Amino acid sequence: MATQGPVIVLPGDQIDPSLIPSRPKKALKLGPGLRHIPPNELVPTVAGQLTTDHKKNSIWVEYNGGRYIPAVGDLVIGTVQRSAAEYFYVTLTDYTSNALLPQLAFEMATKKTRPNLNPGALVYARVCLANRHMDPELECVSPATGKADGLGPLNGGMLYDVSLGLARRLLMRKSLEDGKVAVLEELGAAGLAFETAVGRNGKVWVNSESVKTVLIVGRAIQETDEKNLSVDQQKKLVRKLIKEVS
Amino acid sequence: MPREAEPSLNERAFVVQALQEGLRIDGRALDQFRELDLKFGDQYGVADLTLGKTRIFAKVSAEVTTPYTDRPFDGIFTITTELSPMASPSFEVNRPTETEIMLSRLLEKTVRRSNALDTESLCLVSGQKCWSIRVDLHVLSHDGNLIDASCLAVVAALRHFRKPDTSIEGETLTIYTPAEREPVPLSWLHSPLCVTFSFFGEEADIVVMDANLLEEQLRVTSFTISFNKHGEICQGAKLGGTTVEAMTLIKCANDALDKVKELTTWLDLKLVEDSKRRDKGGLMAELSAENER
Amino acid sequence: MAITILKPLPPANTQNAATAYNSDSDSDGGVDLEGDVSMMATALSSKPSRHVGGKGYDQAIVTPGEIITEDSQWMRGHGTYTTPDPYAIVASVAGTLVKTNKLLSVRPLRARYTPEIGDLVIGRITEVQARRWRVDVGASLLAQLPLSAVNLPGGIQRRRTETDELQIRTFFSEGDLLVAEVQQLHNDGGAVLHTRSLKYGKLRNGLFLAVSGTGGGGGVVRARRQAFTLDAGRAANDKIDVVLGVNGYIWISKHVEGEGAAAESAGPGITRVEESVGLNVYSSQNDAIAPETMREIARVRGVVEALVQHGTRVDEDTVTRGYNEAVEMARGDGDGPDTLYLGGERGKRLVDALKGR
Amino acid sequence: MTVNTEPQALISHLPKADGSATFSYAGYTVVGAVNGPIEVQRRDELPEEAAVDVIVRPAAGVGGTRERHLESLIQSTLRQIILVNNFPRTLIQVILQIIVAPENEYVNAKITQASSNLPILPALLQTAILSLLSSTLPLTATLTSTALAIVPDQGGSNIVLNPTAREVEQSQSFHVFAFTSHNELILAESEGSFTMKEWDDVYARAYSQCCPPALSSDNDDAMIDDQRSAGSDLRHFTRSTMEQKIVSDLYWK
Amino acid sequence: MPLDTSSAYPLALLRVDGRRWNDLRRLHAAVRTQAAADGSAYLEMGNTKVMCTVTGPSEENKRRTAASTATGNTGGAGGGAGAGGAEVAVEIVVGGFSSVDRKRRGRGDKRIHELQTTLSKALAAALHTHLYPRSTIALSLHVLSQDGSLLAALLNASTLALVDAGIPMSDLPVACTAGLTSAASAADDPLVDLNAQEEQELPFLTLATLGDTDRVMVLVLETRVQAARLKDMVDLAADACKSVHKSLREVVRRRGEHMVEEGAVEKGASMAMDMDIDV
Repeated sequence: MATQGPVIVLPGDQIDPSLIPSRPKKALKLGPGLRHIPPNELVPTVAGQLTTDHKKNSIWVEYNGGRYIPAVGDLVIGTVQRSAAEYFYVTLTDYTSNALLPQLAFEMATKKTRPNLNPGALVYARVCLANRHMDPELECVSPATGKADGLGPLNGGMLYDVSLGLARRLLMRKSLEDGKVAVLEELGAAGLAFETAVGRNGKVWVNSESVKTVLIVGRAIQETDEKNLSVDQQKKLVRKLIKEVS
Repeated sequence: MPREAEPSLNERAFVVQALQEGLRIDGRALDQFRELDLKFGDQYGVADLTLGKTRIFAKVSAEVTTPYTDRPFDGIFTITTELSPMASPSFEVNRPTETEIMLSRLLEKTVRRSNALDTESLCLVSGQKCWSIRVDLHVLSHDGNLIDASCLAVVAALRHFRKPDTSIEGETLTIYTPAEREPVPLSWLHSPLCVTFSFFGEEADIVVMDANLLEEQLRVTSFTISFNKHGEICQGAKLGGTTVEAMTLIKCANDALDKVKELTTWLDLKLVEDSKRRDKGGLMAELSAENER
Repeated sequence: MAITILKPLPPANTQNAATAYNSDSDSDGGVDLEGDVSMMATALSSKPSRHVGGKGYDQAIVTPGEIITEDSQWMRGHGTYTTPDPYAIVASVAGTLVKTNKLLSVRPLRARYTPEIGDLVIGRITEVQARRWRVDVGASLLAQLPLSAVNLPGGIQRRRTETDELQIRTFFSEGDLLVAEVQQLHNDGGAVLHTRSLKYGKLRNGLFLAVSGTGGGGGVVRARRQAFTLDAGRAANDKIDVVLGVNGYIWISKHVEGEGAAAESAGPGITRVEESVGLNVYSSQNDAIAPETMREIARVRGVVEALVQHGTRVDEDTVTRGYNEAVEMARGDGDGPDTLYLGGERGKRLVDALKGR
Repeated sequence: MTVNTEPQALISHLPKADGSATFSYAGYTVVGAVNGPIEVQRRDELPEEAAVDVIVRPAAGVGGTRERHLESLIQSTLRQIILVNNFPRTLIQVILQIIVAPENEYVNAKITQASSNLPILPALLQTAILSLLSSTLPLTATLTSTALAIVPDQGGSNIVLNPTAREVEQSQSFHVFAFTSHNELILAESEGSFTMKEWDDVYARAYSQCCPPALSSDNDDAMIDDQRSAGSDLRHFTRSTMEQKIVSDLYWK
Repeated sequence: MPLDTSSAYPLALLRVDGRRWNDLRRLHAAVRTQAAADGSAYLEMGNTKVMCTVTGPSEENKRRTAASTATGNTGGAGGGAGAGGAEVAVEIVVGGFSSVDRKRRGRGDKRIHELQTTLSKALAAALHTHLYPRSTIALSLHVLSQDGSLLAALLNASTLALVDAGIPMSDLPVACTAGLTSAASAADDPLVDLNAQEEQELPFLTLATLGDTDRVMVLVLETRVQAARLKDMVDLAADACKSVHKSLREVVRRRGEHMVEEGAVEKGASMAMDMDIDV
């Protein structure tokens, strides 16, 4: 069996042992979509492409779609539902139970100077506790440095829904090379001034001085997502949108 | 069931701000409908309508039953709209929400009360036998404007429907199976369609057609008006919400009429296309039947 | 076309016949527009008719939607709102106009109770939570009574312990009545109560009565003193405590020396409070009440109801005088001093007598 | 007399649901949607696992006992393959909307049919599994289901795979089987009168239909032309459908 | 169906009950009819008779009744859990004895549900609900007798009861019906305030406005009518609403004056004149 083509797995499939990276000394890292059945069986739980990174000695199943399930370290955009004595209750996806955001988990927050977030406010936060038996917990400050690092309330702008796959690609360190998303760079290069925040939970927040800019950016992102556009097509789309408006 | 999710403050503010500049989030003009598509099933009376991300499935069925005692000369005509969690997890089976009741009332008024279907023609033997025509409406995907889309789907399905042919000889009523005789269309009098206007702004002076779910959640009030292409209003409903200038409503009515004419033409075309497609199928079937012989 | 068929008028005041309402005046506030209103009669001048006094009415009452002034030097107060263009202050409730310096407000004819800091209120516990009670005081939101805002047995300075939290129901439980003071208001108008004084706390040995809130139409008004003791005429030591909650809830009870709200007049110092917070403060058990006392409690209740029904304010003065008048009336009538009934004509006579003075 | 139409499916076509699929085969068309894990009502909450809620809705008429029966069968089957332990105190909602059911051309349809519950079960299960795959909820395995009837035939009897509505009516007994992708039997429902021997035969036939020998990727085409079974290989169909979807989703890879 | 109205009307220009085209029926109303409620009213429009009581605004315990509710969202603020303002819950009970056919209407009746939703949404927009976050204003309406213009009568009664309860509102919501003597020809006279018989036979609409402006709160048209006639009907109904507004305001004013006379309310400061002096 040749390894050049993508390996597509379905739940319950057997994984060819030759595909599992085996660097001695380093522990094998399991990513999403895989289940380890002791002693040494690996079984996929979702349908997707089996992907390995031999350098990091890791293996996971790449897929798109479904509902966001919180994982520690993810950056997410949530909506405040209500606030109680010590927590804000925040929704990450519709119809799921709320995540907890401690009122003191903000930069410079003390008992006296805690932020006042109204119901309906948006926050950019990091998941710091995710556990199947407990509601997820969020933070808007790095516990190590005490700095916000861009996390916190998001004011103004517009929130767009995208697929989980695109959110992941937008958050990649090299989103152009690895994720093949060029829209944001292209829009920026076309002279539009805007800021964005991407939540791993399938949300993209776009803000700009100009309403039109927000709309263009939003539509470019959503169209890239819905129509599975390649880098070239994305560039074309951006040119088209900019032409349409100007 | 989980509560319906509400848009964030940022979205609320931005959508309204954009509308004030005459812009919609999805780039449409204020009076522009989303992309419409209509597919008929292989069976008669099945319509699958998509309006942007809203998708409605309507199925018409008929059976012979006894008429209501107080209306011996009329057949029975019902439209059932039960929203399942497929449309949104906040809908619960057997517990009608306000959305569902309002949708069912508007369809009732638009299609049934306006006598679009001649119920007297459904009578077979007065007081004893009549047709019961039933439309089941299923919302497969809910992204706003259920009312206009549902009305279009219901009318399309009813116009597409064929009921089994019947004949009466003396006292005996014969109902032919589809294999015996080609079914016949319903006695359809006119095609009423709904157009819903959504209003924004504190003075409700921004008027938008075919609102999507987000816009529906943020509008200050709405006005649904039903027309047939002959220019008759079949129903009009602005049920509360922020007040609107009377003149604006009159203007909406005029715009709605134009839109209904446009939609009716579109629907007629779709029905013609489908009957052509079927005719081809019919011819093919005949040929193959001949081959077998 | 001169033919106009008028419909017969219905008997007047049908809905009040049973309650012996004053039937000679137009007391139900109704208006009969005799015959038909012709459309032509109403010239369609929409703006001017919105102005107060624009039609030459008695200018005492404003109704919602009426423009009070278009002069921008005035500031809007309660019961009004402003329109930006053209600037106007418009009434949002029906009532009478109040001017305080440059502030215009409308005093509603009637409204639900709106808490203010310092109000003495009577409330009913509706819910017990971890460290607080939720209390119905007749306002738009339930009031809160934190565990930390009540006196606990064993002295005022005692620390609240976890045991107290667990035993929260032994102090107040659902359905208990209490008298308290509004200590603090939240942004949304919700009140926080406290009972940290001997004059506040659980109520017993008496009778609860609710009259519609402040404003008009009768009811309790904010006064110098909301709680007082009546001398129930016949027996010298027979006294009755009356607590008029500003929220329209009233408590009438047997007087117990050194206890209850009426002890306000006795004015115990802080130190005495500490000593006297005994266990029986949170008792829900009534003391023995003599039938005579019960009868006088019922009489006071009749007086208050008559006052309310005939649209008279309820305060210490009216209740005291009304009570004395009622005793006189009972004595004067042939029915004997035990007659308590103050409904119907008797109630009207009572109130007329009070007003006549 | 088997319906030999090829199965067809659309995956993730309902934009608002977490997972969705439309599946057509043997005259049935079913639309499925999956939402989850979402908030569960207190009374349905399970402390150690996700509650699985299955809703089956008929194309015409309101659901009744027939639908409730199907729901309970599907629910207990799906619970076995969804990793419910991963999401305690949540709800996984599976909604199956019947769009087309085959009609008997020789009888005038009634809105509420009194006929058997079972014939539609394979189509519902197949739609449910595709919708679950689309929703990316973790599963232990996929499943394949098939329906068979024993139809009397000139004194003897015949096993018919995916019988038509008419054949179901004429049959002595009717059977539905479902197997996981690990070739384990997960559901067996039968109605009518049959002998143990007959059941064994039907089971063997269903097993060979649902659990074809594992194929290597080199001879995909040969597999389809295989004459061994009359019906389509649904396990292979599920795989190829998902492969297409994944390749299109991961076009950027 | 015997077309009494349309056959008789052209001859005498009088309607079945003897009214001219622009005559409203006798409007009788009373406020504060039930002492126990926070606000109450009784209203008759001809033989349509309804009663309304208001409870609240008060914080309701979780238990929700069959009533329809609407949350006022003013100025786009709000969101979240009921932060927008008070909820307006409306419950309508139609007495089985209220109409000739004595038909029993169950709680599941969609028409009643539609009326409830319409009222609650209309009133939520007129009331200053933002002053009462997290509370509920509950209206209970009882229909004692039906003779046409039911929705209009229900809304007018609600208005009076809400004024009596002292709940702030932008203006008085008022409603009336208007119809056409015949749907077919364009030359027919329009009519106002239809009774049940006229409603059965003629196309008509119910219109509610906020105060005596031309701003429409509710428009309900349930019969087929030529598009060109909509404007006439709306115009006429809006004029009729102005008359109703005048009457309702008079009811409130009389009630208030009566209370001032009895001394229950302190006299208010006088207005226009002495304000000028202040300036």
